[in-house]
Amino acid sequence: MLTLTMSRALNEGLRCALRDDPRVLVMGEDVGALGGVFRVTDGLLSEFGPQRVIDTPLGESGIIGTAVGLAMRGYRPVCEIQFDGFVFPAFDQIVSQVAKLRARTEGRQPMPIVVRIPAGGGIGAVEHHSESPEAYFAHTPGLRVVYPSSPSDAFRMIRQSIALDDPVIFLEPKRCYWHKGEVEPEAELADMPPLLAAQTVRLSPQRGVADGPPRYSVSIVCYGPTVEWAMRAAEAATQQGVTVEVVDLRALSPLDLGSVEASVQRTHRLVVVHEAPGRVGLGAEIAAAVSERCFADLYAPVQRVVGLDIPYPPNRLEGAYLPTPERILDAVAMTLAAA
Amino acid sequence: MLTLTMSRALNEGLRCALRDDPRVLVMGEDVGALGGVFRVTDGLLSEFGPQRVIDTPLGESGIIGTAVGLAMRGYRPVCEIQFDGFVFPAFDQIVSQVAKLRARTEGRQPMPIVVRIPAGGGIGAVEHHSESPEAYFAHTPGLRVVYPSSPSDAFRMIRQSIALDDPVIFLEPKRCYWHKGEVEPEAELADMPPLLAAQTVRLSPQRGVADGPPRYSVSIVCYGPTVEWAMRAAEAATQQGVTVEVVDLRALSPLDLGSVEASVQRTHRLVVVHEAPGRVGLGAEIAAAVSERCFADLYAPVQRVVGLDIPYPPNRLEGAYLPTPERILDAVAMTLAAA
Amino acid sequence: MPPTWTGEPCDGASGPPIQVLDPSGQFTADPRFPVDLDDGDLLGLHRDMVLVRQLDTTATALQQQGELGLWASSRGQEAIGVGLAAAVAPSDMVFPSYREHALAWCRGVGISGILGLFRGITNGGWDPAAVGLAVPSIVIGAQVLHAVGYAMGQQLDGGGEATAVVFGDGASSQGDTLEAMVWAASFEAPVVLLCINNGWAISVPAARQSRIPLAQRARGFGFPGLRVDGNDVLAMYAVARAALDYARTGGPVLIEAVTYRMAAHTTADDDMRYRTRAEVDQWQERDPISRLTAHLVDCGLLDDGALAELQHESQRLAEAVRHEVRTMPMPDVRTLGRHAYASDTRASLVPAGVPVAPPAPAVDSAVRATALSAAHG
Amino acid sequence: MPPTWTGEPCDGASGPPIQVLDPSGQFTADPRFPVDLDDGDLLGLHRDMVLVRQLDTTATALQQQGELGLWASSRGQEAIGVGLAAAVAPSDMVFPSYREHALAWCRGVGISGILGLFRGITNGGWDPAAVGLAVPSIVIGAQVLHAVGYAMGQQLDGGGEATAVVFGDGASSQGDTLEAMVWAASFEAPVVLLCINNGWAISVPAARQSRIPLAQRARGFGFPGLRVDGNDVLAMYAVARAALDYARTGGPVLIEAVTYRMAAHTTADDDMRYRTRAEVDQWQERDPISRLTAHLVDCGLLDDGALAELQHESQRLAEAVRHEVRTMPMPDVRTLGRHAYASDTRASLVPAGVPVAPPAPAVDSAVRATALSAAHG
Ligand SMILES: Cc1ncc(C[n+]2csc(CCOP(=O)(O)OP(=O)(O)O)c2C)c(N)n1
Ligand SMILES: Cc1ncc(C[n+]2csc(CCOP(=O)(O)OP(=O)(O)O)c2C)c(N)n1
Ligand SMILES: [Mg+2]
Ligand SMILES: [Mg+2]
Repeated sequence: MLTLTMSRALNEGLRCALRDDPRVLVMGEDVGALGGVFRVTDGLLSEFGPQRVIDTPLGESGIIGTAVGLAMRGYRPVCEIQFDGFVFPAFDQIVSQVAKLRARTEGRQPMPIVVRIPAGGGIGAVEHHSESPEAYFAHTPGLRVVYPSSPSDAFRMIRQSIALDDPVIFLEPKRCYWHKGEVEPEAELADMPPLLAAQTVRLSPQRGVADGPPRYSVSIVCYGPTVEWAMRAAEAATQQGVTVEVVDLRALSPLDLGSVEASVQRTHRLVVVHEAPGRVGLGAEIAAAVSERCFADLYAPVQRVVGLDIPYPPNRLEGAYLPTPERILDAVAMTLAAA
Repeated sequence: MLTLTMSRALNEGLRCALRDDPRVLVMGEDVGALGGVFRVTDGLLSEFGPQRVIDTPLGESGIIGTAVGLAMRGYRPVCEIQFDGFVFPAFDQIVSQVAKLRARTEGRQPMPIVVRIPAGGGIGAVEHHSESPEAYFAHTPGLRVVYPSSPSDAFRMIRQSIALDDPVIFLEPKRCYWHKGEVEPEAELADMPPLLAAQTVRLSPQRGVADGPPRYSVSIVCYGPTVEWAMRAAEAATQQGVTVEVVDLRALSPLDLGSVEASVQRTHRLVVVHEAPGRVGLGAEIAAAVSERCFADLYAPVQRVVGLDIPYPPNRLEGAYLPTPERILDAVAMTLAAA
Repeated sequence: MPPTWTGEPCDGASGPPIQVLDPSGQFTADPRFPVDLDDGDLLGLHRDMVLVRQLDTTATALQQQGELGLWASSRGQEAIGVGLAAAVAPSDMVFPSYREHALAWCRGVGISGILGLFRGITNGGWDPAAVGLAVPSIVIGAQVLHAVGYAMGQQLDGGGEATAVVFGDGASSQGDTLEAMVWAASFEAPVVLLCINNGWAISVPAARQSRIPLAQRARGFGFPGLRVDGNDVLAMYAVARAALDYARTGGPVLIEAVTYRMAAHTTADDDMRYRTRAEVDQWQERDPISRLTAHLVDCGLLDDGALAELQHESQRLAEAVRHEVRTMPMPDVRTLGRHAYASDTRASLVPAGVPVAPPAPAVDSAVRATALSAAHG
Repeated sequence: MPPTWTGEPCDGASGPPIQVLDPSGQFTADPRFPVDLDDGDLLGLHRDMVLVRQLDTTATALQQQGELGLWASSRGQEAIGVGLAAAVAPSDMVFPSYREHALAWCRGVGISGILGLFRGITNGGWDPAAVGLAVPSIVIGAQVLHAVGYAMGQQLDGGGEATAVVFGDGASSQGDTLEAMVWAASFEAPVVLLCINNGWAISVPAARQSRIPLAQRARGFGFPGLRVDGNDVLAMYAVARAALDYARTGGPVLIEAVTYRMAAHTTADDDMRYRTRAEVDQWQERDPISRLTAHLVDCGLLDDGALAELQHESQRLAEAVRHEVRTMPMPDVRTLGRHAYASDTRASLVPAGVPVAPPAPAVDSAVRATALSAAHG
């Protein structure tokens, strides 16, 4: 067990992958000598050389498009997109090529490409550096989308994603890069929990504070950077006698709806949280699916605590845009007040 | 009143716009001498000349990116993307520039750009010619997304979209291009119904067949190419004594949720239909919003009849992929059977 | 054999496109681009062009009969694919465009591979690795980046192999094609970028994409460009061969093959809306097949008997094409959901118990839908 | 005055970049690129460079004090923006990159316009039409297409005006930049494409983007390229002026301005991870300001008194910058939802009764959120 930051955990995960499989490549803008703007690829160039860790010209379509060709040649490229807002020049290659090539060739052509994207807001950045583009990818069949929230998940999930023969959009919660957590660097791929499985944490009120579903319980579904905030809101809620189950989705597409359903069947109330604009976002999918599958179980309408339906604002206003713990708590209160 | 095909109605709409406002331009691949692959721009080159109707080089980012500059210069470009699957090379310009420039400049820089996209499947086309990309755009704040379903709406909505100072993603249901309908070519912009307003049509069973909400009524929300199929399913349902309200959304973003709510409050059941993959699609948004706002009114879970969560299949299988009238009817039956 | 052409551009800045056979079939050797083919090879090129033309004619007719949903004719452009295919090594990789049926034919893809896409039963009818030919990309320009990436992989694997990629004059404007040139130059990728300038991108003339010969585009990226007569199969072969040999160690080469799209863009197009019959007719005189026929007859390699035999073979092919198209199996609706994702084989990352949303419901709904159609339809 | 430069490329294929002042301040006229400036103009260029340098230094310090979230320094590159700004006509349009503070300064944007973005209170601090300068695009390459479109509009409006657009060596690889070259050539748009080659795209050396001088990229698209010493403000002015005059009727021109990014990429970057202090120091000797200072002192246009006065003005600017930054108003959270869409003024397409989703809830939630923060936070 090591205590590592998330950035460092990802770095270790990439190092393991490069070491274990000579077909793994790391490529992108500034991934070499600089080690990436978040240092996730730090030291990899000097350890594995410029044939394995490739500083590319500046062009995201070029990065993903050449990765497709490299994958056809049998390589397993791990591409870095420098910031969330810069994945869009590569959108065509991702949705029309990466996502479709397996289906197009009737399963003959695997596409083992990982697209790493530091994502999300809350770091006081300039425009295009705080986007949450997950819904675009989750809406695209053929892609897997994952979003770890902790160093241990980050280490495990990057390794699993690289090992997978499917393309994976690997979102990294950039404001959590320097969060620390325990990582098991010796873990074997085969022993890891499923990439797809969500994680449910149940927080019950302290002794002396009433704890009793169904009257005072709620599920909060979240992922990536909002998990921390959901936990904070959950802890505050338990102070007031509410039992909260926090479901960290981890995988956004395909989605582990089973865990969400199971939780809602226990709590009967659901709050969904993400930073991306709400309209046609992941929260819509989860609310729709849960409202369908748990129709009779729900005591209150599913609440969405999400980014506003406006372009990401200048950073001095991002606190008003983002689903803060306060807004989550507010939504918890609304589900409890309903019906 | 003229009876026109949808292609021709759009053509007339563009002609009016070019005639009425010298700042309106039509640009795209093959919009000139060819008149567009669907003939929507037929005759415009010879009538307005190559300065107003511009055949561009082959590159979608170039089309939209130069349109942005033209809009900054005070022009009102109407861009044609040849087919749905070819909008993705322009995705960056659309989501990071077109959608954001007004907000970026705090309202100073209007972006009166219309992006016309023939969309949807069911015409037996090759890959990338049958996509339904509306969810990507509806998830993007700053864009308006509209999708007419009839020649009269097409004529009206293209004129309104061009007149608007906001960017509009204007989807055209390509398999309905040759459908005929009545169009009022002399209509004044000021007299037209709101661009945003959905249209609700109520179909009741024939005399002699029982008609009685709430037991046998349902709303079907649909748009663009699926409206025809929803109407067909609705007619079949009325034969069996079911009252159906078909809500043609017309505008997908912003969305006229008021009309949907009002209908669901009357019928208590909802089926949402679209061709795009279901996961994180428009159907998810509508199901989520209605499940939230009409929580107590709903007698059954919202059903989604949508495209499958796989890449669009080879066309001989598209009948199994698409939300056919049969699948819609099936979903109507399910909502009636529920609870 | 050491490379004979050492990289000096020949990109149309001065002089006409590189030619070995003039339109009347007259032979003129260019020492930089030797035609190192024996008589059998020459007859092979001729035969391939004739058969691909026949395939094209038959497919066009089948489309008119409703057996194919669409057909993109390569009529008049056969020399390019046939010449390139003869120049690439079996272990080289080729990335085609949707129009290069000649390439697919020569790489051994077979009739149903070529026509399945146009019949609507597949979106890509073969295994790229097995035939050394990618499935065509319909999104213009996308494949040029794939090819450069593949070539980068060849280089990482130790070199010696090369990649060729085909795209059109229209495609030359697409960002992906241009980024591919940046990448190819930056990594000195062993790739030949073959731009087929057939005069038109649907209705848009090539002059809208570039005011100078497209081969000169390479100059801006620092690698050589070659401009070749695309209706001269021997020049195509010789230039492609020299370019591939150069690319194996010297990095990218751009070839512009000058030709003409004799048919409409596809069977869905009406080319008389934007060009004249006279323009089309003019190019008839530069037909790549009659040019080689004339040469081979001149040399005594082809006589009336051989031509008649070829005619018969061609008819048999037409028959085979008609038969194969009509008897192509409908794809199984139950496979619909199967190919969106890999079932994970490397480690059981997705346990059986977890509901993996897409594949399962996909199949189910599809089957349900067909069942429904059968019941209601 | 008729254009003096008539379009022959001068793109680094032979000879060094175009220069008027050598690093020691020595003047050599190039008849194709005359410096038609009077003494006052020269002093103005000098003053602008000094003030922009001061603004840059002050902003860097303010970032270190936490008053700005980030700063992208233009240190060492001042000659480019100042030279270009002097060359464009007031009615011309300019599209900057995020680093061209000199351009913004010279176009009259003002301190808070320039610094508001870096303080996080705006994503674009001015009205493009009012100042003849677009707000910078942070997405690399996007603005090059905008500029070409704008230039197409100038052309449609009857001609005479021109557009200039600035982008980096890194940006030269981006598909949008390259498509912009296709469009510019195809429409003969009156646009000057100014590529600032400062040696680096963050940590990636310019050689990764192109193995040949970037000015030569224009050759592939059929328009002229010019390579100029970007640390020589007189050369920058003269070349930009000639290029703009040419562009007004002759179509696009590419200029590569050769310079060096003296600071790290931004205040968030650590440039010693990928380059050496020695390399940076070497460029110190080519500083654009000391070069012009030397020349003006030589000519007797500047003396110690004038320099001291400029020094004072510079200090007053620093003071003003510090003050303006610290007193910039926080944006009003209630305006959050207001600018996503136009309220429709041309016709009442959206009636009051219809719930227009985005603006309204946006404002509400925002206000609610701030209220919540106040209550709970
Ligand atoms: C990205 C994209 N945009 C538009 C299209 C529609 N389209 C198909 S072929 C074509 C013209 C291609 O011209 P060219 O590259 O010269 O190839 P040719 O058809 O002449 O072989 C167009 C515009 C497409 N397939 N992909
Ligand atoms: C599309 C896109 N990709 C990546 C980035 C991140 N990024 C910001 S600046 C930069 C380097 C730009 O280099 P260059 O064009 O040479 O300009 P310079 O910074 O040297 O002025 C990168 C990669 C971006 N802003 N946009
Ligand atoms: Mg062509
Ligand atoms: Mg640079």
